[in-house]
Amino acid sequence: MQLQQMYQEIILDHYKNPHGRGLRDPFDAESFQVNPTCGDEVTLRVKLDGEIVSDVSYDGQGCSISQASTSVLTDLVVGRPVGEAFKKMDAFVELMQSRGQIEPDEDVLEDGIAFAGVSKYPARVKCALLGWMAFKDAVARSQGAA
Amino acid sequence: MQLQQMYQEIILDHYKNPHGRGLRDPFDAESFQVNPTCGDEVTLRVKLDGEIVSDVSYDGQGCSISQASTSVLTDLVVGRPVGEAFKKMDAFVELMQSRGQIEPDEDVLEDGIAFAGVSKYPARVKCALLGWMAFKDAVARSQGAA
Amino acid sequence: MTTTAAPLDVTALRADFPILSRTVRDGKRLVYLDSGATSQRPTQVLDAERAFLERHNAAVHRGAHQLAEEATDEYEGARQRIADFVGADFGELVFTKNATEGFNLVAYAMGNAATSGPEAARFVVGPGDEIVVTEMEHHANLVPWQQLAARTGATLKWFKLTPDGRLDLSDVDSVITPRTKVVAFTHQSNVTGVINPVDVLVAAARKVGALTVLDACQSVPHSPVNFRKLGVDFASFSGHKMLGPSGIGVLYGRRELLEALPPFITGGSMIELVKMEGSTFAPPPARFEAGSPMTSQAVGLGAAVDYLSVVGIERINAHEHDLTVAALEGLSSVKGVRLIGPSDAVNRGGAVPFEIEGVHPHDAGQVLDSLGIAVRVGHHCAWPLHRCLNAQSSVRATFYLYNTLDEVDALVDGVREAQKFFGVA
Amino acid sequence: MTTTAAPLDVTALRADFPILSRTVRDGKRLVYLDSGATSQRPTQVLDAERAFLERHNAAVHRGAHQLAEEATDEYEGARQRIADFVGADFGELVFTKNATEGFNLVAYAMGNAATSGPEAARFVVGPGDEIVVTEMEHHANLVPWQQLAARTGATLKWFKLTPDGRLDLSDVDSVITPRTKVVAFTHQSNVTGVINPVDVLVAAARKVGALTVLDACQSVPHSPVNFRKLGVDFASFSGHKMLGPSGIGVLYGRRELLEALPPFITGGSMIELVKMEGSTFAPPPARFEAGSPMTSQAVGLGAAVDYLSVVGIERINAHEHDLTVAALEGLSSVKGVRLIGPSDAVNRGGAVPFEIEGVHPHDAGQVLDSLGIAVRVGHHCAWPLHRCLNAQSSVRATFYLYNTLDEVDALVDGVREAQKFFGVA
Ligand SMILES: Cc1ncc(COP(=O)(O)O)c(C=O)c1O
Ligand SMILES: Cc1ncc(COP(=O)(O)O)c(C=O)c1O
Repeated sequence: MQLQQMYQEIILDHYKNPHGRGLRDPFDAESFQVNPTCGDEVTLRVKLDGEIVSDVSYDGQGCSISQASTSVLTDLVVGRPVGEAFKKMDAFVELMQSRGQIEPDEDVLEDGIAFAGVSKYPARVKCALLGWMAFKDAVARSQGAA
Repeated sequence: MQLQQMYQEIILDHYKNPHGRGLRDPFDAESFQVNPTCGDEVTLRVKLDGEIVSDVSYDGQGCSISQASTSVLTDLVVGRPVGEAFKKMDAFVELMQSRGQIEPDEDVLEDGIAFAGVSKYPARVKCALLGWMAFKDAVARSQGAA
Repeated sequence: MTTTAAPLDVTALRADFPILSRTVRDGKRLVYLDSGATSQRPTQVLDAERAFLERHNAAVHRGAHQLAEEATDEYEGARQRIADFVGADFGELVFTKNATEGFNLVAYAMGNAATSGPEAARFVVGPGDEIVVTEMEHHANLVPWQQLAARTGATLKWFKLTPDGRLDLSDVDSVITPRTKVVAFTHQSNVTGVINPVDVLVAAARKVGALTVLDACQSVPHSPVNFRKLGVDFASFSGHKMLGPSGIGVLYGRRELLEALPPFITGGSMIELVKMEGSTFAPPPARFEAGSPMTSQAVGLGAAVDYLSVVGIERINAHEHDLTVAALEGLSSVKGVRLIGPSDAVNRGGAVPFEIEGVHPHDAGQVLDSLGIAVRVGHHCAWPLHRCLNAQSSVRATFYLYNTLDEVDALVDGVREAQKFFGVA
Repeated sequence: MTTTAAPLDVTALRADFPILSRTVRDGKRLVYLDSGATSQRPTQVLDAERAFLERHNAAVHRGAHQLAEEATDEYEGARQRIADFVGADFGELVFTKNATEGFNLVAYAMGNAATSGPEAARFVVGPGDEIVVTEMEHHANLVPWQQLAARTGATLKWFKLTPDGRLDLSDVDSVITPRTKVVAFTHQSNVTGVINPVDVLVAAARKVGALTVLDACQSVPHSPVNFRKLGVDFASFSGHKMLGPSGIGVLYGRRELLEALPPFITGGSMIELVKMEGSTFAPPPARFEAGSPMTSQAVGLGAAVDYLSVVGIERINAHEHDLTVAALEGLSSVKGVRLIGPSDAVNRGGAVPFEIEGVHPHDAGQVLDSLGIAVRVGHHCAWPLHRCLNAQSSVRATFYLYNTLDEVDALVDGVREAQKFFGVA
């Protein structure tokens, strides 16, 4: 069954045991993003410590893909400088838009490489990017506010 | 050539020597009608004498079909009671919408029977009816005004 | 229209739909349960459109040459057959690009009434006036009214839903009042299949002199509909949901209303006289069909209506009812499945939405897709309805004449498969 | 796009167009000189649309199943190819039902700006503001602006024509002033073929901060057009005039403008969030594509653009130029024929309108039709232009890649025939 290709164990693990879930204080900015086709939504908060992403907390309703990718996101960006976090985001976005044509770099994306299979399903790419869009927006807001 | 079927001699005669053409006073009501596809237009005046259509005068720009049918119209209605004129109109409209399937009654339509061939060309039906629509409208106006 | 009670010969019908014999996802046979979103097209419709394009294509209403005559005849002939199919007169049908345009046409034309002549006065809306919709509406029959209200200062009001997803009509007179100018509502919900009591709403609207606008997108393709008998003022539906082409919809308007309604989209073919200083407009339906129309699409929709008539719309309706009953039964037998909307098939068309505990609709849809089963997941352009029924989104199966009981079984099996895959059963 | 100078192999091309081999009026071969109204479709376009419908048809952007994915890919892939064809980015093209809808979209969206957010402020028009058009416009790019002016209290102004039918640009600055909000004008006249100096008008509009709206209906099908290079803000054209399906048009808008422009038609697929109390909208192009789109038609238009690219749009343009020169020469050699518009082929596309002294255009068209020659008669949705050029109406021949010099000869012979029939020669 092709399904396993998409729903890698790693994804299902993050889905069942999401990292960093729940909205926390303090935070610098919050972003609410919604996927207009399916109604999935995420509210995501960012706390910056100078250039460092010191916390990402989130809540929302969504499918396994959107929930797992947001969980992976927290692993990838928390504790890292914003610039590095954005590089990871770019790599993840590129992977998701690759239609399975890119070999992801585990050094950069860690558990994120599990989403390579998802990129073959264009309708799910938006799911995988939902949390990342919120992250991008929240960072922009916190920097705009700063 | 099919063309002769449509452009009967009678039609071409009326086109070249239209009856009753030119706008005349006195009149009870006037109607301006236009064919929006080709821009053809007619201004038509009606003078009623009680129930009798005592004069129809008109001017306009149009193709042979619209000009000839308005000329035939004056022959058919002037001097007749409105009711009879409208019966002739109904017969003419029915003929024009018949797609060549009706055998016209010469007693009723006189020269109007020459338009039987035109009814096979749906795009020209509006041309043939332009003057008649003006007549109908002008009579309605003159009666509304009375 | 055939009224014989003989059941459909679905196997024979399916042969008319080329796409149904294709496979998906590594050789799975296609189980297409997404006709509520868009239907598939029979060869008869494809052939009719192609024959038109290979033989008669030309600009309609504009040329004096033979092709133009033939094209006009085909285009207007289709209008006549479609009018017959829905109980309307020839001049009461306007071709639009989809049903959505139809609702917008009425809403914008009403907005234009304020700057039009006195015959349009009955359509004017403004502060103090009320526009009534329902929480069950597809966004297509909701957002245009929100926007009209926002543009004109009118107030939007709505009927709420009962917990099982029917219209709460317990207090009609407090919703539809003498201030109401329009009541816009759906004939049949695209999510739950719920069929609304058109008579009740039309009567209430008439009592206060309000216009009615019916969303007939999900009723016309699946059941015998006669707009004249229903007594609605306007109605809109789409070709692509009834075996016809995409890119064509139909707006019905009572003759007297269309005659007084100001234009919406303006341009060629809808005018009477054009001067630089201003223009006057043609009578309906031309007034509402600016620009080159959906010619071959009208011809295709005419062929679709012919096809539905030959098969028999009552028989199609009965067949879909059987499938709906089977789906409701099958799905409610699966532990962890929550049906959204009514749990029975009374006053309900062939749409069955549901949730699976512990499996997000998008994930459920993915598992079904991997089995070749095409359903829709999400809010199906009816977000407020989902909120009312406490669902963030849903999985929706919809049926049409070409679906079979086998396919319903495949759906139910697929749901169990999804539960297994996500470890919730 | 092929840029080779080799002439077209018209005989080979014609074989791609099934309708061209039919006969009309008792066995006359069809001479189709009405492509300015609508073009014919090659088998390649018909096949592409049919293949889509038989294999991939589904609701786009809405489903998570394989067909929906494939349909979305085909639909958006077509958008990309069409964007490449006209020098635009993917997100700058909106699919409409025809070019007419495109002009209305911009005009209505500007009208909606008054009740939209601050980012839409640049689009607001009202009393004191001016909207500029030309006397050469097709009604599609004239009436919507008249209506916008009437709705908002803005003033409509226009460029006049010179006696030979070109834009009178002798006093641009008195027409386009700091009060001007929009300048809407055609790239190429559908009546006279006159090509307007886009650069002059764009420069004048930019100087005063006015938006430009280009009618590209007659340029995109017949010549290489690059909207980015032209520097216009918006442009609209139709599929059916460029070998594509009816029922689809394209609106181009500069990204930055589309992003700020309020929606026009509202409903499903163009929203971000919908609550009963109000809604928010998706980014472009989705914001402007409410409802189920013209899916198979977009695919067909994509195939049309492929076809034009393979043949080579410059070669098509050169071929049409030759036909135009021949027609102008042939017709002016006939005594009693008056050419309308320029008598030469400089800055002019393949449209040749004329009058025959003593033979009304409708009658002339009828004679030509009886010979199998399809032309258009009337005002061709450009009534003001005809008034300016002292013609009540005209006979118009228009050319496309599949027309031949033989057909031009047939036209000229037909004109003589008409004179003979009506006894004026
Ligand atoms: C110059 C021009 N503008 C606008 C239009 C309108 O295009 P459509 O009727 O496809 O909307 C046409 C064709 O009819 C045209 O030739
Ligand atoms: C009930 C209902 N109303 C309106 C629509 C909108 O129809 P369309 O998208 O064809 O305009 C649909 C389908 O999407 C529908 O199911």
